[in-house]
Amino acid sequence: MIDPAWVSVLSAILFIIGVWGAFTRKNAIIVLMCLELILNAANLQFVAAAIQHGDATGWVYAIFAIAIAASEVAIGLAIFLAMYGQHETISLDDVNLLKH
Amino acid sequence: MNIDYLSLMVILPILASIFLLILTSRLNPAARAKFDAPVRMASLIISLAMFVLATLMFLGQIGDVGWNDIAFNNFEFQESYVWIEQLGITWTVGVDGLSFPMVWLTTLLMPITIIATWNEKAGATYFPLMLMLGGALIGVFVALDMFMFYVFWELTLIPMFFMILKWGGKDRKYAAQKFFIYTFTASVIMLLGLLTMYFLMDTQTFSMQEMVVQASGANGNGVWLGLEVQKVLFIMLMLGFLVKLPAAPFHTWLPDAHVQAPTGGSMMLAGVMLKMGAYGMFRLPISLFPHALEEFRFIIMIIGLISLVWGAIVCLGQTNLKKMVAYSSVSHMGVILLGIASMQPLGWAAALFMMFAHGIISPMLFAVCGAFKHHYHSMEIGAMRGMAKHSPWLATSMMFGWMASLGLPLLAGFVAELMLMVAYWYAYGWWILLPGLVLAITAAYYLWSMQRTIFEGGEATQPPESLHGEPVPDIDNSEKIAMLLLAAFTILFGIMPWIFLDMMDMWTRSAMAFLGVGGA
Amino acid sequence: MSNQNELNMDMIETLGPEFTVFVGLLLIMIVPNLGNGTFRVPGTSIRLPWFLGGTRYKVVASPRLPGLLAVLTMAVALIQVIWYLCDSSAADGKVISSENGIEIFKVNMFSRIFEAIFFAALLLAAIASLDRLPTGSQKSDDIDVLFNNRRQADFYILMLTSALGMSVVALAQDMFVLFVGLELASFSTYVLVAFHKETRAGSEGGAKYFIVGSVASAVGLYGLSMLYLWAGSLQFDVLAAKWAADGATSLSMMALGFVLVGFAFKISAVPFHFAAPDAYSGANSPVAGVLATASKAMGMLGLMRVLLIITIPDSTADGSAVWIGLLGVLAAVTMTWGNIAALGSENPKRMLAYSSVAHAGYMLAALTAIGAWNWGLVDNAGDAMDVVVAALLFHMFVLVFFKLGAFLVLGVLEMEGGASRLSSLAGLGKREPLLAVAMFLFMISLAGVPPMAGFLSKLLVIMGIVEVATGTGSLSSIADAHWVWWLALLMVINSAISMFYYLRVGVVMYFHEPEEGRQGPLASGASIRIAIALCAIGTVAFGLVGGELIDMCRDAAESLR
Amino acid sequence: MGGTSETISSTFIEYAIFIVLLPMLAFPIILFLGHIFNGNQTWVKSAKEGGLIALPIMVASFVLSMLLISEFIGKGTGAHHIGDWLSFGWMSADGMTINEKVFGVGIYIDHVTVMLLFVASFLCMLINIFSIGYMNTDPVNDNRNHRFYAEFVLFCSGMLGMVLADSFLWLFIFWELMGLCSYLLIGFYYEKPSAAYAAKKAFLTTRVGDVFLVIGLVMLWNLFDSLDYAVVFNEDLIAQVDPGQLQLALGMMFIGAVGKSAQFPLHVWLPDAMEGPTPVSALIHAATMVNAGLYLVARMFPFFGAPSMAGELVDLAFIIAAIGGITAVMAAAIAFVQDDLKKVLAYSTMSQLAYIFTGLGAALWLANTPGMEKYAIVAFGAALFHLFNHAMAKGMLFMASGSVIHEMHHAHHDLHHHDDHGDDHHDDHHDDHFDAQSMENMGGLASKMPITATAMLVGSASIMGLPLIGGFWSKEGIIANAWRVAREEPLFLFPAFCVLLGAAMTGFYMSRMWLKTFAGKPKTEVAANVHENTPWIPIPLVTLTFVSLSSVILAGMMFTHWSSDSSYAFFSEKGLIDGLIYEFEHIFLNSDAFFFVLTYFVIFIGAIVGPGLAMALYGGSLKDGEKSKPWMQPIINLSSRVNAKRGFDNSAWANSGLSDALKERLYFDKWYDAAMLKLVAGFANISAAFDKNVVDGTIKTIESTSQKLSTQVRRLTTGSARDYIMMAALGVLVIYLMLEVMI
Repeated sequence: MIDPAWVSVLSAILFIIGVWGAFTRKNAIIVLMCLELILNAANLQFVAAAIQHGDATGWVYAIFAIAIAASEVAIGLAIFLAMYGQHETISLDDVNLLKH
Repeated sequence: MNIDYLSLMVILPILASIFLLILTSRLNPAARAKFDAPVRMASLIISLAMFVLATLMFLGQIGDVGWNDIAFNNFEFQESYVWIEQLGITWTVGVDGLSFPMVWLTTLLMPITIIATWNEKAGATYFPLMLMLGGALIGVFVALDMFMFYVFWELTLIPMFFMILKWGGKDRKYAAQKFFIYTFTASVIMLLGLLTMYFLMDTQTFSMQEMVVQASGANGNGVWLGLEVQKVLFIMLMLGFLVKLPAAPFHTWLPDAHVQAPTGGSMMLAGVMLKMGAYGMFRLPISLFPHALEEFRFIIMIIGLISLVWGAIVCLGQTNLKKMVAYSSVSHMGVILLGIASMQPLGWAAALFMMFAHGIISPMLFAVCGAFKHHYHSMEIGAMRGMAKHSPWLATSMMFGWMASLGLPLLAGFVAELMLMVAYWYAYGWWILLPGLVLAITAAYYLWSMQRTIFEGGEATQPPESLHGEPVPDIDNSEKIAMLLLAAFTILFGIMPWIFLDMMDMWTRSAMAFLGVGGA
Repeated sequence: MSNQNELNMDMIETLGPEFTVFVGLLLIMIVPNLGNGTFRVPGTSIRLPWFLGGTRYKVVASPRLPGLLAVLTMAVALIQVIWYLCDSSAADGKVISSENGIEIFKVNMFSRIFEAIFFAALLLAAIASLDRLPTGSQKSDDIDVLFNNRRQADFYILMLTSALGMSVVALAQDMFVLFVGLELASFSTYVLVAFHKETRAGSEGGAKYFIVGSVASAVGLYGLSMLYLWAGSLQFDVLAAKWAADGATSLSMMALGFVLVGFAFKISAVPFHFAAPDAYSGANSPVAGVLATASKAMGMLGLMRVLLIITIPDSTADGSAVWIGLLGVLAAVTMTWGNIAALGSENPKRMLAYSSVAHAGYMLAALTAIGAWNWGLVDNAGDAMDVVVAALLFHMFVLVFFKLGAFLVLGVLEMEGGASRLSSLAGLGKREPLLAVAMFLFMISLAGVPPMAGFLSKLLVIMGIVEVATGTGSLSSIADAHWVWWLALLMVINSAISMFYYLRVGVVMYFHEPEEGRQGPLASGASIRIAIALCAIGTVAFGLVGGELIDMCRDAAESLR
Repeated sequence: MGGTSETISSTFIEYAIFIVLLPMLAFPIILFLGHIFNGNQTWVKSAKEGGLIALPIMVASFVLSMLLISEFIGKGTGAHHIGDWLSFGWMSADGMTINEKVFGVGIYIDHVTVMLLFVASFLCMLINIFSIGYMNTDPVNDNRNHRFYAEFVLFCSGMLGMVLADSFLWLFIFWELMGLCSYLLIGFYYEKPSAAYAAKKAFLTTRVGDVFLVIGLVMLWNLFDSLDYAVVFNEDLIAQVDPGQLQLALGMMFIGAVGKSAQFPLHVWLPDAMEGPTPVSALIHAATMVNAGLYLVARMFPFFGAPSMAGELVDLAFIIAAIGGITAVMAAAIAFVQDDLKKVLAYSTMSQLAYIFTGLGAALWLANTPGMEKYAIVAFGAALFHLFNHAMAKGMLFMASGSVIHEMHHAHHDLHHHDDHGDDHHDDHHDDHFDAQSMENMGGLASKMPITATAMLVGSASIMGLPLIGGFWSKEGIIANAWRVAREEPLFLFPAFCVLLGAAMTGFYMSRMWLKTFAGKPKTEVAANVHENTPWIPIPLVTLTFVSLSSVILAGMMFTHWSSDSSYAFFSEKGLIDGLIYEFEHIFLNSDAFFFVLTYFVIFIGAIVGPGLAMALYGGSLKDGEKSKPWMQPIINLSSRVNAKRGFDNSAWANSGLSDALKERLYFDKWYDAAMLKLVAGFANISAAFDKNVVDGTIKTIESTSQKLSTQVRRLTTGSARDYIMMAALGVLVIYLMLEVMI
C-alpha cells in the first residue's frame, strides 16, 4: 500500500498546479478546471487522511466535497455562459469593465 | 416642582428642530417657503424661552443657586439618569462656574443670531438647524458624563456642516468638509485618549465628577496614572481641544469655515463653538492631569503665543474682511492658552472671561461682516468705502465691534486682556512684549480695515460693481436689533464684568486649590 | 446540554428558524406553481387534480408572491431568533449530533445572534427587492427587463438558500459542516451577484466574484483537508484540544492559514478583497448590501470560530495567540487600504465596497486584540475576549442597518437608472429630502459620528481594544501598553480619513445639481423606502439606546467560550 | 517734597463721579437724538444739533469741578472709594495660598488733579462754546454735528475721568477712551482720505505707546499687588520694591506718555491730527488729551520722592528730560517752515509739551537726588504751571486760528459765489484750489479780525514767554531748573541747552506765524475780504486772553510752587502781594548770579532775538488806510520797520537741504510709513501667504496626496480576475513568510 504521505504530496502538487493555473490562465473554463484540481487535491487529502487516521468521516467529507465541486462547476458554467452572452469572450483578461 | 431644566434646554431645541425639519421635509420648495416665517418665529420663541430660562436660573428665580459659591467639581442643577446601563453610561447634567456662563452665552446668542439673520433664505430649514446647534452646544457644556460630552461634541458638527454647506459661500463645499474632517480627526484622537484613560482608572467611570475625585485623590500624593501616561493622555486630549479652539498650527480650518459659512453659522461658530475647545481643556485635561499641565505649561504658552502673534500678523495680510476677523479669532483664542499657561487663578479667570467676552464680541464682528457681504455683495476690504456716509448703522456697528475686539477699555474684551497681562507678566516676564506687540498689531489691522471701509469714499469712490448701480443700503432693522443687543451686552460686561467673572473667579480659585497647581 | 440525533419536535424547536427557512423555501418552489393541473391516472382517463402546473391560480400567479413569501419566511425566522435571544434558556447549548457522537450543530446565543444578523440583513434586502423586481418589461436594455415573473421566484429562492447556508455556518460545530454551509451561502450569493446577467456589469461582476470566491473557498477546503490530516477530525472541540496539546506546527499553521483565506475572502480583507468592489458594483444594490453585511458577518463568524475556539491560547497560559502579529498587520493594512482606496472612488457602490474593506480592518483589529488576551489580564483572562467579541457582534449587527441602508438608498437610485457615479446622488437633498437625510445618517454612522449606531459600535470596538491593551490598568507609560493600542489609534485615524469620503456623499447630495434628466422626486418604491426607514430607525435607535443589544451581545460572547 | 499729604474729608467728592458720568451719559443721548432729529429745523436751530445739550452738561461738570477744587486747593488730598471693580484670586509664589486681590474704582484728588481738573473742565466748557460758533455755521458739518458733540462729550468724560481716577488702571481706561474719541474726531471728515489716514495714524501711534503703558502697569501691579494710588504711593510699600524693577515699570509707562503727548519718536501723529475740526485740535490735540502723558509722568512723582528710591531713578528722570529736549528743538525747527496755520500750532504744541517733560524730568531728578529735594517743588511747580499756561494759551491759539480759518473760508465762499454765478457752487469745504489754512493766503488780518488777532497775539506771547505774560513764569522756571540740574549732573546739559535753544526758536516761529497772518498786506483777495462776524467764537477767545494775561497773578498765587501734595499753599502764607514780590524778586533779581544771567539771556533770545528775526523776515505794515487796534498797531509798525531796515533774503536757507528736511518733517513720517508698508505689511503679506501655502498647504497636500494615493491603490484593482487571484496568492505567500519570521 502506498504511504498516505505520498498521496498528500500528490495532492499538494495538484493544489499548486491548480492555484498556479488559476491566476495564469486567461480562459475562464480552464480556470474552472484548475479549481477542480484544487478541490480534487482536497479530496485526495481527505481520503489519504481518512486512511491514515482510520476514520470514516474523511470519506464522507470527500464525497461531500465532490458534490460541492459538481455544483460549483454547474454554477460556474452558468455564470460564464451569461458572461459570454454579454462579453462574447471567456477570457478573464478581456472582461474588465469593472475596475479601479 | 422638580424639573430638570438643563436637560430640557438640551432636549427641547433638538427635538423642536427635528420636528420642524420633518414637518417641512416633504414639501416642495415653494410650499416650504411658506413655512419660513412660522418656523422662524417658532425658533425665535424657543430660543428666547431658553434665554429666559437661563437668565432666571442665573438670577436665582429658578433653583436659587449661589452662583459665586460653587466650588470646583460641585455642580448645580445636577441630574442623572441611566442611559446605557451596560456600559455605565449615564445622562448626567449639571453646571458650575465654568460652564454656566457658556450655557447662558449660548442661549443669548441663539435668539440674537436668529434675529441677525432674520431674512436668511430657506428659513424653514435654517432656523431649525440653528436650534439644533444651540441644543447640541448646550449639551456639550452641561454634560457631566464623558460619553454624553463626546456625543454632543460631535453632534455640534452636523448642523454646522449643513449650515455651511447649504448657506455658505462659493467654496462652501470644501470649507464644510474641511471643517468637519479636521475637527473630527482631532476629536477621535481625543476619544481614544478618553477611553484609554477610562480603562486606566481604578474605578472605571464615565462620570466626569467622579473622575476628578479619583484623579485628585491620586494626584494629591503622587501622579495619577503615572506621569508618562498622564502626559500622553494630556496630549491626546489637548489635541482635540486645540484643534477646536483653534490654536496654531491647527487653525487653518477656521478661516475657510468662517469665510464660507453664512452669517449665522459664523456667529455661532465664533461665539460658542470655538469655546468648546477651551471649555473642554478646563473640564478634562486640566482638571484631571494637573501634573502634566505643569509639565507642558511652557509648551502651551508657546502654542498660545504662536496663535496670538501669528494670527494677528496674518490678519494684517488679509484683504478679505471675514478672513481677517476669522484670524483675529485665532489670535484671541491664543490668549486663552496664555491664560491657562500662566497658572494663576487670575490667568485662568482671564481665559474664562476671554471665552465669554469673545463669545459676545466675535458674533458682532461676524454679524458686521455678514451685513457687509449681504448688502455690498463683496467681502474685499476696500470694495465699499465711506460707510459712515451711506450706512451709518453698519459703520457704527463695525467701529464698535472692531474697537471691542481690539480691547478698548470698558468693553468686555479689555477685562480679559488686562487680567491676562497681569498674570502673564507674573509667570513669564518679558515674554509679555509679544502679547504687547499683538495689541498694537491688532489695532493696526482693525484700523487699516476701517480706514478702507468706514472712512474715505468721497465723491470719487464708486460703489462696487457688484451693486449694479443700485442705491447703497444700510443694514436691516433685524440686523440693527442684533447689533444693538450685542453692543449693549459688550458694554454691560465691560463695565460690570463681575456679573459672570465672580463665578469664574470662584471656579478658578477653587480649582487651583483643589488641583494643587499654580504659583510661580 | 442535550444531545439529539433524531428528528423530533425538540429538534424542530431547537432549529426552528432553520426549519422556517426550509419550509419557506419549499413554499416558494411550490406555491407559485399551483394551478389546476391534473394528472391522468395511468390507464384511465380519470384526471385527478394535483394542483401543480396547468393554469395557475390567480393568487399564486401574482409576481409579488415569491417575494412576499420570502419576506414572510425571513420575518418569521427573525422573530423566532429574537424570541430565542430574549429567552436565552430556551435553546441555549442544545447540540445536534450525529449518531456516532459527532457534534454537528450547537445552538447558543452566539450562533443565534449571527442568525439574527443574517436574517435581518436578508429580510431588509428582501423587502427592498419587492419593488425592484417588477413584472413585465418595457425596454430591452433596461435592467427591469431582467426580472420576469419566473425569476422572481429564483431570486428569493437564492436568498432563502443563502439564509439557510448562513445559519448552517452559524450553528456548525464541525469545520466541514461549516464549510458546507458556507458553500451553500456562497453559491447563492454568486448567482445573486450575477443575477443581472443581461447586463455587462452584472455578468462580469458575478463571474469575477465567482472565480475569486470559489478559488478562495477551494483553498479553504484544501486547508480543511490538511487540518483533517493533522487532527483526524474537524470537530471544533477536537481541533481545539489538539491545538492545545500540539501547539502550532507547520502543518497546522498552514492548514489554518488556508482555511482563513476562505474566510478572509468573505470578509474582504486585503489582499483578498479585490473582487469585492467589482462584485458590489456589478450586483444590484440590495444584494451588494447583503454581501457587505450578512456575507461579511458569515466570514467573520468563521474567523472567530477558527481563531477563538481552535487557536486561542489557554487562559492560564502566559502569552498571546500565534496569529496576533499576522492579524495585526492584516488589520492595519486592511483598514488603511480600504479607506485610502475609497477616498477617490467615484462610484458610490465601489466606495461602499472599499469602506466595507475598511470595516473588515476594524473588525480584524478587534480580533487582534483578543489575540493579546492574556496581556496583563490578571483578574480574568476571558473578560477581555467577551468584551471584544460582544463589541464585534454589536458592530456586525448594527452594520446591517447602516451599511445595507446605504446600499438600499443607492438601490432607489438604481431603479431610476443607475447609481454607478457619485453624481447620481447629486441633488438628492432637494429631490428626496428624507432619503437624503437617511443616506447622510448612514454615512456618518459608517464614519462613526455620534449619536449613530456606528459610533457606539466603533466605540465598543475601540474600548475593547483599549481595555485589552491597558491590561490591569497600571502602566508606567503608554509604551507599556500592548501594541494593539496602536491599532486603536490607527483605527481612529482611519475613521477620520474615512470621514472624507462619507462626507463627500453628503456634499454631493446637498451641494451638487442633479444630473441631466434626473429631476424631481424619484419613482415611488414603497417597500424599499420602508426598508430604508427601518434601517434609519435602527441606525439612530441602536446608537441612542443600544443597551439591550449590548447585553445580548455580551451573553452571546460568553456563550462562545 | 515728600511728607504725607493731609487727607481731608469733603462733601463734593461724593458727587465727583458725576463730573465724569454726566458727559458720558450725554454721549448716547446726543447721538440718539441726533439720529432721530437729524435735519429737523428745531434740532438745528434751537439745540444746535446737540451743541446746546452738550453745553449745559459741560457747564455742570465745570461747576462741580470748581466746587471740588474749592474744597481741595491749597488744602490736601482726598479719596473716595466707590467700590471694587474686579476681584480675583492670586496665588502666592509658593502655590499654597490664594489671596483675594481687587481692582478698585474711586476718586482721588490732590493738587495735580486739581490743576488738570480745572484745565480740562474749563477748556472743555469754553471749547464747547467755541464749537457752537465754529461747527454749526459751516454747511459742511450740517447733519452731522450731533456726532461731533456726542464724541466731544465722551472725550470730555474721558479726560475728566482720567484726571479724577484713583488708580493707574482707571487712568489707563479713560486714557484709552480719550484715544478712541481722538480717533473718531480726527476722522470726523471721514470722506477725506487724509483725515482717515490721520485718524488711523494717531490711534496706532498712541497705541504703540499704550502697549508699553499696559506692560508698565502690569509690572507695577506685580510690584505692589495694586494699582491704586493710595497703595502704590505708600512709602512703606515703595520701600519694599526693587528699584530696578520699579524704574523699568515707570519707564514703560513713560513710553505710553511719550505716545500720548506726541514726543519724539512717537510724535508723528500730532501734526496729521490737525485734519480734525479745529475745536478738536484746540481741545484734544493742544489743551487736554496731550497733557495726559504729562499728567501720567507727574503722577509718578511720589515714587521719585520716596526716600527708599533716592538716587535710584535718576536715569529715568534724565531720559524724560532728554526726550523732552530733543522734541522741543526738533518740533520748533519743523515749525519754522510750516505754512499751515494749524500745523505751526501743532508743532508748537509738541515743542511746549516737550518743555514740560524736560521740566518734569528735572523735577523728578531733583526729587530723586538726595540733597536736592527742596528744589524739586520749584521745578515741579514750574512744569505744572507751564502745563496750565500752555493749555490756556494753546487752546486759545487754536480757537483763534479756527476763527481765522473759518472766516477765510467764509470769505472764500462768498467770493466764489460771486465769481461764478452758481453754475458750480456746491459746498465743497475742501476746495482743491484754495487752502484756507495756509498762511500764504493770509496777511493783514489784524485790522479785519481784531479780537482774533488780539487773542492770537496774547497767546503767542504767552507761548514765547514774553515777560509777565502767560508762560513766561513757568518757562523761566523750567529752563532755570533744567540748568540747575545740569550744574549738578553734566548729562543734563543736553536737555538744558535744548530748552534754551527752544526758547529762541519759539520766539521766532510764533512771531512768524502771527506776522504772516495778521501783519503785512493781504496776500490774496480772500484775505482782503475777511470779516469777523461769527457769534459764540469771541466768548472763549476773550476769556482765555484774560486768563493768559492774568498769569502774573497766578504766579503771585505761587502757582510756580504747585505741587502734588499739601505743601503747596494756595496764596502762600505771604499773601498775593508778597507772593508777587517773591516771584519778581526770584526771577528778575535772583541772588544766584548764574540764574540771574540765565533769566535775562532767556528773555533776550526769546523775546528779542527770535521775534526780531521773524520781524525782519515777515514783518510789514497793513494795507494802506487800515488800522488795527491800538495795542497791536505798534507791533505791526515795528515789524514793518524792522523788515524794511533789517530785512534780508532767506531764499538760500529756504531752498537748503535742511529746510527741505524740515518741510518733510525730518522724514520721520516717511520712514514710519515705509516701515509700516515695506516691513510690516510686507511681512504680513508673506505671513499670510505662508499660512495659506504652507500651514494650510500641508493640510491640502495631505489631502491631495491621499487622493493620488487612492488612485494608485485602486489601480491595483485591475479588473482582471486573474490578477485578483494572483494578489491573493501573493498575499498568502507574504503572510506565510511573515509567520515564519514571527514564530
